[in-house]
Amino acid sequence: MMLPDPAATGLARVRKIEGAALGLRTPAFAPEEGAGDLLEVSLGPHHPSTHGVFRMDVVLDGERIVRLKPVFGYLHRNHEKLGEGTSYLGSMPYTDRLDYLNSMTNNWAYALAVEKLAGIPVTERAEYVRVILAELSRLLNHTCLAGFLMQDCGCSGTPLMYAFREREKILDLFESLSGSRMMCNFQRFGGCRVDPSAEWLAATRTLVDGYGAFLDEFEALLSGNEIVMARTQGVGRLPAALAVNAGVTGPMLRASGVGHDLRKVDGYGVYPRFNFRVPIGRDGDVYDRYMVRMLEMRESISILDQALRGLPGGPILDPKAKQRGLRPKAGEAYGRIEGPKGEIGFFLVSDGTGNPTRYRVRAPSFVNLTILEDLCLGHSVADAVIILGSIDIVLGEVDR
Amino acid sequence: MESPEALRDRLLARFPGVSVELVPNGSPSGQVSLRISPAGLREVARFLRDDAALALDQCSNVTGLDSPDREVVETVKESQPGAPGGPPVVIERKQTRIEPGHLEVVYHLYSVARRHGPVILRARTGNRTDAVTLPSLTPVWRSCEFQEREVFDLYGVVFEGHPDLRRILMWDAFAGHPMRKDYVEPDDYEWEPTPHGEVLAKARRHYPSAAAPGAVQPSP
Amino acid sequence: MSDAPTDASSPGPLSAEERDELRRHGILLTSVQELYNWGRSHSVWPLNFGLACCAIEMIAASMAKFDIARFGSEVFRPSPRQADLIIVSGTVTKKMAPHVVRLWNQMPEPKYCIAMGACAISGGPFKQGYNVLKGIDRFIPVDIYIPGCPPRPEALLHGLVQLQEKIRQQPLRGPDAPRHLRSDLACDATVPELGAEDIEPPFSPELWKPPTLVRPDKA
Amino acid sequence: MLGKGLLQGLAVTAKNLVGSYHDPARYVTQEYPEVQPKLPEAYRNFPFLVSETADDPMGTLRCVACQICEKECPPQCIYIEKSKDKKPDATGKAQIYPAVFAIDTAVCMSCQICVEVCPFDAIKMDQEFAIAATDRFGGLLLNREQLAKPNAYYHQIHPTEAAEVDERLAAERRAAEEKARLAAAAKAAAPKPAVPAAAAAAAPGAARPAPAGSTAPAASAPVDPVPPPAPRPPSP
Repeated sequence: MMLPDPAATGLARVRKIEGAALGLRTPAFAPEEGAGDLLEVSLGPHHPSTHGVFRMDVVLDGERIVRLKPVFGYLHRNHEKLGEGTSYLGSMPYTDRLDYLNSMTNNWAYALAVEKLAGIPVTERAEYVRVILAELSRLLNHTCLAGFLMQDCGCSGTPLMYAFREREKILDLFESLSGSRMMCNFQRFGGCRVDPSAEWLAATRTLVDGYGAFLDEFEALLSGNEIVMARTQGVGRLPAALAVNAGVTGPMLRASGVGHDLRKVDGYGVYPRFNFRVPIGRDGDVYDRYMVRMLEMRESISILDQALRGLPGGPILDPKAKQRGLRPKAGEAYGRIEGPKGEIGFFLVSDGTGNPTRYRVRAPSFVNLTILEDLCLGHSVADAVIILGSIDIVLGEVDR
Repeated sequence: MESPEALRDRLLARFPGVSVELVPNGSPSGQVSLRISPAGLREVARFLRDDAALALDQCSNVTGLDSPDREVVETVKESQPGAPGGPPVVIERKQTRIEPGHLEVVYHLYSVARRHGPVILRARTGNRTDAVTLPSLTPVWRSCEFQEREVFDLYGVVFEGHPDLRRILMWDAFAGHPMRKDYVEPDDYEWEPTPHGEVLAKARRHYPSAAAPGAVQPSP
Repeated sequence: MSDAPTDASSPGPLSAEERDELRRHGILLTSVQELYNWGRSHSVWPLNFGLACCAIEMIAASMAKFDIARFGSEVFRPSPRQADLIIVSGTVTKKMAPHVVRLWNQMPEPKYCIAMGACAISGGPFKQGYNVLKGIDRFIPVDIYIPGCPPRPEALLHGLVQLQEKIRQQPLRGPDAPRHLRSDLACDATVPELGAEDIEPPFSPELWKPPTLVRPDKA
Repeated sequence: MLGKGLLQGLAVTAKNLVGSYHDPARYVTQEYPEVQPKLPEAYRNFPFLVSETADDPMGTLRCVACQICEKECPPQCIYIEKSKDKKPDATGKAQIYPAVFAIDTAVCMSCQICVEVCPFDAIKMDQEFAIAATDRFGGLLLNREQLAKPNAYYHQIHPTEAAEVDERLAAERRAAEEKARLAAAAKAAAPKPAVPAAAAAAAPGAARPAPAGSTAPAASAPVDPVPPPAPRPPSP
């Protein structure tokens, strides 16, 4: 299989302290046939480490997993059916509730799809504001993910507590701009709903300037921690070829060494104007997935810095761009962006009326779960928990 | 990447027995798709994945579409013999015809290696009742596994060759296919304080008389 | 638990003002009921159970900024057997409903339920969906409803304070006594089954009556 | 060296532990019920109806029951019934008013679309969040008496936005008055009392013989005018 050359510009490998070099034993289980009696265990839908209402039907041989079937649908709240009965504008607040940690990027993906469908141009300032909010959202998501992943590893409390402390700072920014902490409903077709004020931009600048220091501290706590390394290195290896074939996207794919980032590949919005690197992993294990996200946050800080400096003036939303009563010509469009969890896309089919006839959400964490069984086979239940944690799922978009 | 027309011609030359049809798109997005006859879908898919120039190694999105039976009103002109010796009389007659519905599956293909896309494949079922089988593309792209299960669950398309075709979002005992346009929800209506639109129509069906028996007023 | 006066001749319970007056003079008065409820109300242990978006705000409420530990409720128990409170934080789908009810049945009395967010109260924005339960109160008796989509962590804390107040007001005897101290009330809820079209029954008949209301300010 | 990472991590936690005693950045707890949160001006929770005065909220609602918000509300949590009669609004002009206006806060998702689509600045977002109730319908279904809050309250919670709205409404009022004055002058000058069709279309509020000093909210045409909703069929 052909992959872009990692040495090509814009790719950064994760730096990795090998746990084995420090004398740590990394788990390397292999499935053995018929070693003992099989035990069937249902993990979830109420389980503290399934990140919501997710269920795994696991067949165990002793501690080893010999079969794992994910069971979905416990949060299937008919998002797509509702979207077919709602106007184009009315679906925007519903997209907030897909991946409820990252309403800003969901909004953007949906707005992008509608803009493609109806041919709506986006104002320059709005493109920059979208980048700023998407990167803030990425910081928020990856910080929380690191916290949750460590919770799954057994570092109970502390990393999550620090992660949520920083999350609150970003949420304060979202709230003072959009009016809501989590459900921002911020993007509009052709721009954004509110123009950020100078004070807001100054507050964002302060946060961005201070975030690197927080990451340093967070990494000092976790990245070199021997327990974390022993727990995560060599666990849940995902080969690059399988990752691509299984439609895995986002940090999951990049941790397997594939430098595929839609910000570079599609170059949507104004991302081609920014100078940033795409971190990739080497082994595709849980540690690499964690590390790729840490490095991505560093790149996000750099993008935020550039976007805040380059933010142009002008209108945030074209007043002629129609929001209410939008009736795109009959046709279809698939729009996708690089969300914090991977490729989030919306496939919209219009028949010329005010509601889409088909409103499909391509949810990254749903497709990323395809390889869950492959990653978990041969590992123990405790490893399955951190493998699931490293996939970074949000049930709101898995089940929709 | 080659144009959709060139790709269609190449596919037609390569797979003589397979019908490949270009589906236009009226939207400014210009995402034109290719409709493949179900029998050749998997061969075409495998070719698209393995072809060196295309290398469509990632199937990003799999979607179902439902087109229910439509009533089409057509005006038919018929010439009938008029009065003896005279010219034939042309009579216009309105004729309603039921256009049979179908289910359709849409695949969005991208190339990670070559960084291009999308190439959009479509395949139609024969109807919406008994001829709903399509070949599964899970053997070609693993990413189809859960998404095809979802299409099976919500639309009722049966994917032949799928390794594990079960319901995915609804529970196993569930009977209907809820994303179909003609799906009727279970009649679980109850009083809702802010009814309008469809909810109001449901309310009328349930409470035909204005004051339901035993109507009480909540304390404001 | 002989706190309530049994015959009419005995003096009634002291009013709050009288209590305060005595407290100012250094006299602390309490009753078994009061002490018992005071203790219970400050150690409401929630079930570590999140459903959807609201669960994130519930986690946020337990983190440093909002710090639910100040109310004695930071001990999120992973097992229902050790929990006093279920915070239904998010959309309850029909597929999930049997599990939620089963969790509720597994909790020991005295137990309480907070419906957090629009979805848990009424199905919220998703109420028209074919797989969404229109409110958890169809199967579980809800003590506090917290509207919002999602409610701020402060709103959750406000709801928790209201629940604590409710616990403090609970008499231990008489017709208003809580469920677990009465023999005439069932503690277990009906667990629905997943049927071919809908959950069966669609609501718990002994707990919930479908409203047949007219508009409040109409008619 | 094995153990270096652990020691580093312990140093971080120690720094945070000690820091929480003197560094406000590391001690972030807000003592909620005692200390109320500082809500940003943009914060939104549930909608409320703006009335001009606090003394007579029902008589001075800005809402004219046009039902656009009811139609656009994504979760359909608004219910409006138009009045059969007209009542003078704050400026004395006869207007249809909402005989029933209810919002089910148990369904509302705080998306603010009702505010965006309202052409009359009649519905705005409230910031009250401590509204937990023990009764589903009694506590969470709000009728128009509970929803009405005076303009002064709006100024209090969203000062910048409210000032802009007031300014815009005043400007529209002035423009409408000007148009009415011109129309009246043209009418007086013309021999036949015929209102030009163009003027009538441009200022429907002014085209009607309105009393002096009347506002014409109908003249504040929305950016995207929609046909008025069809008369509502009798509800069950």
